[in-house]
Amino acid sequence: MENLSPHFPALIIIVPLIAALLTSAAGWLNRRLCFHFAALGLFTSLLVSTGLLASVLDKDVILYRLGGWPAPWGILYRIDRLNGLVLVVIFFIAFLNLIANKRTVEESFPEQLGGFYALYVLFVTGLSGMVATGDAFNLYVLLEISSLTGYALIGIGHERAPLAGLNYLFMGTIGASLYLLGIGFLYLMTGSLNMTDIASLLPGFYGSPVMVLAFLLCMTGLFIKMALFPLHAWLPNAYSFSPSASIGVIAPLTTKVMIYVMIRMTFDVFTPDFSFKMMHLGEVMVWLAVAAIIMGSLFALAQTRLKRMLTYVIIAEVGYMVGGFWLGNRMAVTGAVLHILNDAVMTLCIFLAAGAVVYQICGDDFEDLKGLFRKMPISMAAFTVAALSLIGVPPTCGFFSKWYLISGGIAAGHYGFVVALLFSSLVNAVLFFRIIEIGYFEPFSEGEGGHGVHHGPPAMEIREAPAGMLACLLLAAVSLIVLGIYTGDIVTRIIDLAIPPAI
Amino acid sequence: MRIIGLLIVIAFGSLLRYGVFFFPEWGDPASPPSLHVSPHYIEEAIAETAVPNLVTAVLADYRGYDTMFETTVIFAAGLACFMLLRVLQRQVPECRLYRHIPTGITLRIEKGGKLPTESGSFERIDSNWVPHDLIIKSTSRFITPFLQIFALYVIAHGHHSPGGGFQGGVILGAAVIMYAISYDLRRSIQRIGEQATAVLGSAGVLIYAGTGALCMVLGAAFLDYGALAGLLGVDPVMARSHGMLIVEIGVGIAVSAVMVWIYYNLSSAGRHDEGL
Amino acid sequence: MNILVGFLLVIGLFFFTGGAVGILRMPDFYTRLHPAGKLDTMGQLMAMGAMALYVVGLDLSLASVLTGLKILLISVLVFITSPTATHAIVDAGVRAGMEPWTKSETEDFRDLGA
Amino acid sequence: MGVELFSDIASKYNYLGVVILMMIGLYAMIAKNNLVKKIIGMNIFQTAIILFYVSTAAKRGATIPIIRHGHNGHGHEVIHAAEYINPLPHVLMLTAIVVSVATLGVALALAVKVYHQYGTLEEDEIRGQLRNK
Repeated sequence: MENLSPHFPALIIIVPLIAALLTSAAGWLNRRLCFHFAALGLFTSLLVSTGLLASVLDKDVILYRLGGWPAPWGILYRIDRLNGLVLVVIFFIAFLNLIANKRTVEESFPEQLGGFYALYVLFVTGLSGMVATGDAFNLYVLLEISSLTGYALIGIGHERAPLAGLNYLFMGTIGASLYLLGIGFLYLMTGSLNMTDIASLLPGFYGSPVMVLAFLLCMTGLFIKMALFPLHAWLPNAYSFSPSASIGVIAPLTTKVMIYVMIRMTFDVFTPDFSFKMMHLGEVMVWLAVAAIIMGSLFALAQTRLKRMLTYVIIAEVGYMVGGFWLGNRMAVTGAVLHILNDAVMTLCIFLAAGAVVYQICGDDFEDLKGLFRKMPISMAAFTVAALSLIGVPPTCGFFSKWYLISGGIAAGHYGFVVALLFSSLVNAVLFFRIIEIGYFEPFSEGEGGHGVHHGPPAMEIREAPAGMLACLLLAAVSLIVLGIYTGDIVTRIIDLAIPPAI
Repeated sequence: MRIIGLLIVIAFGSLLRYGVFFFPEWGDPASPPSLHVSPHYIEEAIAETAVPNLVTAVLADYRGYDTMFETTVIFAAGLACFMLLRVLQRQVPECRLYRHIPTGITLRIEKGGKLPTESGSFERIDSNWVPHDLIIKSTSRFITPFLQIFALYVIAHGHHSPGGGFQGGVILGAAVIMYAISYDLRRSIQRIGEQATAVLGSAGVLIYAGTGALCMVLGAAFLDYGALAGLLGVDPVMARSHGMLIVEIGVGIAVSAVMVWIYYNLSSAGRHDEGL
Repeated sequence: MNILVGFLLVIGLFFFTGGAVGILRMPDFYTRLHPAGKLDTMGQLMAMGAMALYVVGLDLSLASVLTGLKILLISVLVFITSPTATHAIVDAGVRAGMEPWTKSETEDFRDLGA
Repeated sequence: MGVELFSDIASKYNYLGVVILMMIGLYAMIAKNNLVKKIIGMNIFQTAIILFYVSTAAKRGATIPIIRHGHNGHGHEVIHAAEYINPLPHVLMLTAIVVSVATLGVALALAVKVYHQYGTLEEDEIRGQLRNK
């Protein structure tokens, strides 16, 4: 362990990569090993990333030269406090969701276990690599790994999943290509691909329209990938038709990692000076975010199916983070970063709960949820905790990030954003109390086939989700409250130090 | 949709056109990409890695980490096609078709009928008219050995001439795909099974990642082939060259196997019964 | 020598252009394969010949003659594979049940249009 | 202005080609109805970006980046950066080509699945079928 610790930044990516390869091979040779390889790989990475976060708290920034080459020539990994934190969250969520969905995966893909787990772990590898890398082009390659595996994980679902997956692929490819083109513009002007190196060369090009274009292209690409409001059209279908096991990792992580990448690009590549002061984009972006929040909430109100409603909640949440970030004052940026963390765990918890419900009753229409509190008390309790957190009720972590965002909005004098946030909290309250009310007060619909389309198990057989799923769900719910309690520590010890002093 | 599309495209195009005004001239030796990072590669690569093909040197060494994930992307695509398309539930077809090779007559055997054994005189076919195409078969029989030799040459000679693992791997995969096209898919799968392609695909990437991890175990950074000097018995610069050869071989294996795997799944929509 | 090389390149490009136009203008699948198969083969022969001549013309030595021969070998390969590939595609088209185009059909079509 | 524009076009026509290719690809992706045509548009778009990168590598008076006479490890003569074109964009684009091939594979796999599900690849027909359900 001692002599490996300098290699931690590489290990967090290499371990899951090798685990994915072994998983895939095991799918052909000994199928029982697949899950163990995948779980072991993700768990090791979770431990390593925790160790990395601990050491980065002392050392500020850890640099790792891949291939032993110095910065502008080779590829550099750059771990600071911020992405150390994001890495821990990624592996925590991926590991938890993997354990929770062991049984659903085994039932849906009995013959293709190796393939599914390998795609899953590769997806996580791509995301974590994007977060850790310090090279703009390497980020593109890893982005494509996580996107390709993501398209596949979504496309294997039922009903309209292949079509939704194909549309996601079109949008995702446009997004990734625009990002690549933006990097190409940067390369053409600076001749470098290393993020820090570009940032140090950039002041010479502050006036150049090519830089502005590069910035716009990169950002548009990332906005497509993170489903910011006018570019969100691919998300609801893609997310609501995919299998629970894949959505449990895709929904919490994809959009948040993209937002982190946006933060990384603006801070480390384009420098805060350029992105905030010279681009005059802040106002536009915040208004876009406001639109995202309001439209996401309104669309969510119109849905009658649980998973589909949640996808629109995600769109609104993306608006929170983008808006908070582009407000550009310290408070709001802190809120945005904190919300990446919180929202990832909240989304995990709520999708795990939804997954448990769907697994047990084979449907997610609001009609099907009647009387569920009596049948599945623990899952629904966890669901309620996640819902409270999404609404922003104090002991849970959702409250704190929202509080930072709102005070940031007030400090910036941007009341539109504040109003949008409050409106969205209100809508979330309506949404979730409606579900809780259906689940708690309405009697269970006993008529078998009363909902003819779903051939779920008869009413009496519905009971609590399997133990593994339940344990993970509870862990996620508890971590929501724990995150809420330790918010102060996270902000003062990590986030405050991670945001550049220019803001 | 058309008009909206046209508007978006025109806006996008004119934005880019505007940006082009401020680009450095094409082919300008004084433009930033030619001055900032690349001179180091051009001037030092041969001293540092002993590989005269600079593209290979940068690909497999300076930016070898990118290339590892590039191979992983291909592997992920193979996995994705497999997961999306493969139909593993075997259904027994309504009827089976056989061809009596000496006469060329097609036999149709309904469910329950006695099936002939596949041998020199009977072969199973999928649709009721699979041509016995002399032209394609003889051409592919003529070309395949050249293709395979050429593929190995391209993989192995990537240090000194254009080429490398990806190109060679694709050519090698194409040889197998050509075999599948000129005969049929089932015969190709008998020679190189699905399991073999899948396992070889992951093994190829594993060779790459394993080489990197070995360097790490030996105390250097990940993918720092210089650390292999002791194992290979050469000086660190030469070790880099040899390390690149090892990973190129891994890339070649992975790419060729995955190309064949993707072809198997795509051409038969995952049922693995019908060739072209 | 350079004039010859340029002349061959231009002729090659002419064939390529003809091929591209033919693919766009021909009425159906089978007739489209005709320019695609033939003109591209001819065009690449011209282009490869030009390149081989150029290499040999740079300096007349054994190495450059070998390089020129290698380039011509590509032409040989294409001459073997391109007709086969076209044949295979036509074969696939016939098997997929595509009807060949006949002239009367379009006349009917024109009548309808007018 | 006219002369400036002309000299701009004359010295950067490669980038203009890239822009035109990108517009074609993007238009096909947005406006075409057939899913396979969209996939082709996607490929054109990606190819345009590859062309863009590769043309950043060009250098007047330079040759391909393979060092001559360098077989025994250390070059005999001093190597000047101006003699060889920039290898880096070629490396990057090798990666991008591989990525675009992989994306194409996955896109085709999804299209095959969609075709099996709906019996058509025309988007409006698929949408019609979905609405009728």
